[in-house]
Amino acid sequence: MPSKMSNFFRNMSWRNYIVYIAFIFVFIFFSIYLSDAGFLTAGNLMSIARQTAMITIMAVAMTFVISTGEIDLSVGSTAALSAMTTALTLQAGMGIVAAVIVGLATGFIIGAINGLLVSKVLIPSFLVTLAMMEVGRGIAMWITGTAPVPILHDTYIFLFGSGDILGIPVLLIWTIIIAVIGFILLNKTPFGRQTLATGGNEKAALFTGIKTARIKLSVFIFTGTMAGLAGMLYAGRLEAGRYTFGQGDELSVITAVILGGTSLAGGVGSVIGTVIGSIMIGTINNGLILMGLDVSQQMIVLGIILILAVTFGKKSKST
Amino acid sequence: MPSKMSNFFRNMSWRNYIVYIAFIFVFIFFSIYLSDAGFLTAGNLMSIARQTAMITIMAVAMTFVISTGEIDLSVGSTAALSAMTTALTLQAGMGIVAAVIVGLATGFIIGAINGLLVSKVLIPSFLVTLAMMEVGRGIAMWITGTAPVPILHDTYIFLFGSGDILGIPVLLIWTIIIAVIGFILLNKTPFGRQTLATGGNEKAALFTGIKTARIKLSVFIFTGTMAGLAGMLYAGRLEAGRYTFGQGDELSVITAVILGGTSLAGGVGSVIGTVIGSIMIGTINNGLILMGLDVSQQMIVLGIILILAVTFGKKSKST
Amino acid sequence: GSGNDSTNGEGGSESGDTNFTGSIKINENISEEVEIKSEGPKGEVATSATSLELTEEEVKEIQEGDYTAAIAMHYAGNDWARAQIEGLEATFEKMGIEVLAVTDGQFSVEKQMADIETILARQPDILVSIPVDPVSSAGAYRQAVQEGVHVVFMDNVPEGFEPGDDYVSVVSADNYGNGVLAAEILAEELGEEGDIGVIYHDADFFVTGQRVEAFEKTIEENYPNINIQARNGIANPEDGESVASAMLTKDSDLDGMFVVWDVPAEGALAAIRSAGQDDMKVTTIDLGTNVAIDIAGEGNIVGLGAQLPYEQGVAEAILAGYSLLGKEAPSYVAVPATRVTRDNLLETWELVYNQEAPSEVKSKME
Amino acid sequence: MSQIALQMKGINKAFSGVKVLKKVNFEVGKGETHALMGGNGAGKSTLMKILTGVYTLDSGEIIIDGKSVEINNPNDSNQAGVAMIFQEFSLIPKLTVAQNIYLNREPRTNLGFIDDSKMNAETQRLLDELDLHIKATDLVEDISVGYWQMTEIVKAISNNAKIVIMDEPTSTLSLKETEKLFDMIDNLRKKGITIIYISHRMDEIFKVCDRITILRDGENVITERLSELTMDDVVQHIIGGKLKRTFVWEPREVDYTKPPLLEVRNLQSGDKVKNVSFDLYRGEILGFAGLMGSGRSETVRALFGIDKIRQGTVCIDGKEIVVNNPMDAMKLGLALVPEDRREQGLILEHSVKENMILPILKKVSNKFFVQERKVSEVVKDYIQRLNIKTDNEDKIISLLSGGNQQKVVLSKWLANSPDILILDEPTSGVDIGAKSEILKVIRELADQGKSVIVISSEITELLAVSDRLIIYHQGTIANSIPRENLKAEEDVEIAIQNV
Ligand SMILES: Nc1ncnc2c1ncn2[C@@H]1O[C@H](COP(=O)(O)OP(=O)(O)OP(=O)(O)O)[C@@H](O)[C@H]1O
Ligand SMILES: Nc1ncnc2c1ncn2[C@@H]1O[C@H](COP(=O)(O)OP(=O)(O)OP(=O)(O)O)[C@@H](O)[C@H]1O
Ligand SMILES: [Mg+2]
Ligand SMILES: [Mg+2]
Repeated sequence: MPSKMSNFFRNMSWRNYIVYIAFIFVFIFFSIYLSDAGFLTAGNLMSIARQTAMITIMAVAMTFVISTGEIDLSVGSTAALSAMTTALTLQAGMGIVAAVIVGLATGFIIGAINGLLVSKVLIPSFLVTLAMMEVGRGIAMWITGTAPVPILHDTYIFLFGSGDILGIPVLLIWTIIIAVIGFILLNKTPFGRQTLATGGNEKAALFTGIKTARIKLSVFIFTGTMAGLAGMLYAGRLEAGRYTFGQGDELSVITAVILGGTSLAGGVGSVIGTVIGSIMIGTINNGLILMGLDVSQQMIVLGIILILAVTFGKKSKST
Repeated sequence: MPSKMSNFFRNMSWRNYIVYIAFIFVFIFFSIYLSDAGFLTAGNLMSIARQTAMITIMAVAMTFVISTGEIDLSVGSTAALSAMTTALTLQAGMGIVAAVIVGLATGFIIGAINGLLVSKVLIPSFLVTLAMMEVGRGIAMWITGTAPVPILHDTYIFLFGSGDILGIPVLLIWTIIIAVIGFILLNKTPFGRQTLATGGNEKAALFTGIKTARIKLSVFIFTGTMAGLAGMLYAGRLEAGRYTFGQGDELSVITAVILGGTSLAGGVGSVIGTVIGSIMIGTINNGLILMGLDVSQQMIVLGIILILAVTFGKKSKST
Repeated sequence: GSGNDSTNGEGGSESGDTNFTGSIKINENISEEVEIKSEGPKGEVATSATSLELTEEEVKEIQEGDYTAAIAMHYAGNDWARAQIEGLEATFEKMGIEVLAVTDGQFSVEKQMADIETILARQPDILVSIPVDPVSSAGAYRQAVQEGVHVVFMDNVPEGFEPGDDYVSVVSADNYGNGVLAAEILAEELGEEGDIGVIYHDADFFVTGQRVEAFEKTIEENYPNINIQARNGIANPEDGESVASAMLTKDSDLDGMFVVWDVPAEGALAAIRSAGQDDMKVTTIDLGTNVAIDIAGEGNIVGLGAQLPYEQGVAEAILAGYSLLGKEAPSYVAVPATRVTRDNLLETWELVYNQEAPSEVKSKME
Repeated sequence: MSQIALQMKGINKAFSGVKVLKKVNFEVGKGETHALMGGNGAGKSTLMKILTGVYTLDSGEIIIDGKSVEINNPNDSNQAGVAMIFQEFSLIPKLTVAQNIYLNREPRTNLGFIDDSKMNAETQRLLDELDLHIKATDLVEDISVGYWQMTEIVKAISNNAKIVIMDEPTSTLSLKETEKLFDMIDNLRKKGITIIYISHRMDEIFKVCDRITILRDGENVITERLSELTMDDVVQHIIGGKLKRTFVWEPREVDYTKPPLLEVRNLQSGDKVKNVSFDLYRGEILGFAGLMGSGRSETVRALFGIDKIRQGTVCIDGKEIVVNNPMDAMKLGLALVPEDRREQGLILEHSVKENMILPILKKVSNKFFVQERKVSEVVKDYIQRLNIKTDNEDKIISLLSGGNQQKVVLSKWLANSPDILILDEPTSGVDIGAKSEILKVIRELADQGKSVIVISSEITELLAVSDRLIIYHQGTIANSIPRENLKAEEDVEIAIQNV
């Protein structure tokens, strides 16, 4: 019993490290086991980085939402819609600047609607963002009647998709930029502090003069906008807007955040943990494909690794 | 601000009624608007009942999990796996009793594993059940290499799928049985009280002699078993086991529960609310298809109705 | 779709009551000679869709019936489905048949079953549908049959269903033939030798299964110097990129690749670009906009086997008309597979979609 | 009194139709320490929540420094220089002490980022200045509850509050910490800070306050200089009736010749309980006295199966028992009223009824179902017996006043009619009238042959009920003193301090 009580608090500490340990473990395992299959090649590592970029970017922002004790299920749909609006803007020949503005604005607006409904109308965020998940993807399907919108704009494709700068994929650069911004925002600014306070004890935060409603609105807008960016990156990478982009991403994103040590109950958040969590899942997926497993086997093994990673981290802590 | 504080508590009350008001509203609207399209025919109402049966059954059980402050994302996969094991048992000619036992046991075991990992190993339920969602579906794919398993057992199909007893679909009968059991369990038994207490304040519950770990284990087992039953009903209705059954059901199930007034934070739960929530979503889906809307339009309208339903309920309350 | 409908008559396509007069056939530009390689669900030989026709009188008779139809797709979110629905809707309109609803099963058997049950409340005369799974969706279709609905299938038939008794006919896109075409094009481009990878659909799904089977069989039997070195499965179309890039990591010396349909092929293209494998040759099936742009721009995709979904839709509508008239319908009709390479891209686009290629494709051709 | 710092005039407040404050007037002078007293549910906290913007008033006026102010939210109140040390705390557990103290006004670097090092250094300086032995970088959830209080006070003064409200600040403090708090109050007073001090403890009020305002049932009773009043006057005004002679000890018969009911030998648990042995006899009320952290709570937690017993034996009726969890303990006839009612005692979002019946679910159920009729009977009975102030039995418990919440926790366990009742700070936050009722209930139980252990930091109270006192010192038992050997509080204090 006492161990139960104290575990409750100790959770915090294991959560802070487990994902790093698990990641290193997974990485070393694949490096050895798949040494012949090219796991450790620069090319493969870059492709892991590219494939996880969108999830990581959305997850960094989601860390804020979850830190306030809320949730956002609409990120995948927002990404899809933003990919569509960006692609349509480019198709209309309005240029890259307009396209970027439109793409980000799409995310911003969805985030703002989510945020207002959660913080002002006080509807549970699960319901709000689930509804928005439907509406967003519905609109993304509907604007072109499910047709994909090709992107032929080379600069756009370079900057938001397949470009390399000094050998580093632009997608990785975007990931790093957002991760750094997220880290600083959460750990070094009053806004981050207020976010954690809002999630830690909303009443107390309110009483300390923190406008918790505004904080919640802001984190939803941030997440919406980052989902918009992720959508633009999907569009750049696949050279098209398509309404199916990002389907199911909400679960991957939330998993990355939780794996990274952020608590669904709010009040605790780790951007670095989130980034590692996201990359770890990407690495496992990559490794399992390289091992030549079936989809079914991949699913089974991924699930087991997730559980083991967390369990193992716990055990090593309580000794 | 003061209204914010008190809204926090008032949430409890609007949540208790909003779903009923919204449901009545939706129902009346479709009855009038779709009077020519056969919405109100007995056949159509029975189809709604049949189509929502599995979600409702899983949602009733999920109400318990969410009431303890946990979550179960693995229900859809559990249903798929249980449909497979049931179908395989029937295919092997082992008879309906064996099939039922195997199907329920499949759910029971998955629920027990979830429950143990959450309550004993103390891993966050979101991660545990997300991992189980992968593993469960992975196994369901893997046992037959994605091939569906046809069911030719007429009695089974009658009892768990397409049968009618005195003009009432068996699926509706199953739904009613489980809803009644769930209602009594949550509201009339010590177990239900202990479930709500565990979700309301785990420490206080523990101090009151409630074995919260055992309660959590029990609710996961209950949910797993009910997901098993839902899988058996899928199998009966579709006359086969197939690994894709129940994909995405976790979100529908959780939505029904939350719409019904159960709080994700735990401590509050309403089985009747859940049932109405589930039927309401089923009714909306049905009505929108009858209206001849595209999937994209259906998604948009469903999302908007969800938000309106909740907002409208709130407004009517605060006047 | 309107443009160059291959109908022998004149008429507007305003909504409401049709005033179309004339006979209805599928596009005459489709060669009648192409061999149909897929076999019917009962092993029957295919009847070519080119032989179907509703005469002017027959059309008129149908128009007077004020019939209604419902379309239950397995999935409605790609170019193929859209073209198929357009073909159906346009043809039904000519026949004066109102389409009550188009549903999207989103690859879920239970959703599709619910969809069908629901639209039966509107008592349509005709149901055109592609089952998500032939094994587990029989129940809903059986209910439709019992209610006297004329059922026409696309591509696949629920288990235990008998043509004539239970359903009118099934119109197939000759997926097998498309798999063969994809193999042949890839083999030609590789000079009949080299190592290739196959990205298949890791699911029990009739249509995609046939394609891969045809592709692999063709390569193995006809091109002994081509070696299928890597095989990886995808569960969802979004997996194209991650699977392809892992494949390229492991076997960096692949010369060619076959991807089971166009959407994952787009992801594979992204992976190939990142890996810098500019001379990789890829074939796939289905002429989506983005793969068409890649073909036009002389990218990695060297060609593909295309279905003719619009015409398939037309054929299905015609067969529904047969059934309404009590006219004997062939039990298995196939719309031939079409070989698409850069040379015939613009022409086949029109054949596939019944409209001109979009400007993006055309501009890349120049 | 030279200047008026705060005036609240004709304040009315009702919650869903129930009037809680009726035309209350409240006036505090600058630099004075003003006591606000009244029974549980009299409306003290509500009045202060209006001042701090948690609730808005229905009608009335607030004047601060001669200016009429409108307070609609906590920010308005902060702006006006008011800070409240809450009865329920307003700290963020997962942030550090420094982060809490500087929340929403963090020092910035030139780049606009939070200057953590400056913030930590500044906080540490404040803490050291006040002789508080905690680190600025400790997480609040890791420090003892007593220090939460201190952190709140530091937060208030570092925010330059002119009026500091303390709502039952000592209810979670040890003697030593209480002393420290009084020093702090002295300090504040010297700085000209006005303090509004809410408490149920008479001695404290007379020790630190200049004037007093007493409320009863939401109405003004009296505002007066404390020097003009005796303790009996105050009590009388609070309970509004004749003074019951409450805290007077009456010798009781305990048969010490019979074997003890509970025998604890060489108990070790956690790092606080090092070696504890004692006996508890049938019908005996045993008081636990000691400093905070001396291991009293930990001892009873171990006995109740919450913490693991590392070593030692526990016997009931001479039979050794094994207790692995509270359920086991309950089966053996034990009950524990925990020290922290909000964390350990109550499910705040649940109703009075639901909270009360949790331990007795079995008793109010037949084989399968909870019997609502029985539930209602029990609940009504206890609401009456302990005089719990609630609109009805379905009221959400967090809406009850603090003292009434405590009464619910108590009745929850009384209802289980245990053989051995353990009470850890049972009267924390309970008003003077109810305190005597609770003490009476304890005596009645003992008279029925039940055994009771009482842990309390109020020595007056311990002396009033105990048949025997055990003095704790650093996880061991230093002494066991029969009540009749103790004459005055000082005797106990000496026993606690000088072991
Ligand atoms: N938000 C609320 N809703 C309904 N009733 C409330 C609310 N807040 C307080 N009350 C009621 O108002 C009355 C006064 O409560 P208050 O907390 O002010 O008492 P108090 O004087 O502080 O008592 P205590 O000494 O026990 O803390 C109580 O009966 C309480 O139940
Ligand atoms: N140094 C500390 N760090 C963390 N928590 C502490 C510390 N000291 C005390 N506490 C906590 O403060 C509370 C009261 O202290 P504790 O129970 O140890 O004292 P006690 O011997 O029971 O004395 P009392 O009951 O008179 O306060 C307990 O919940 C305990 O866990
Ligand atoms: Mg109070
Ligand atoms: Mg204590």
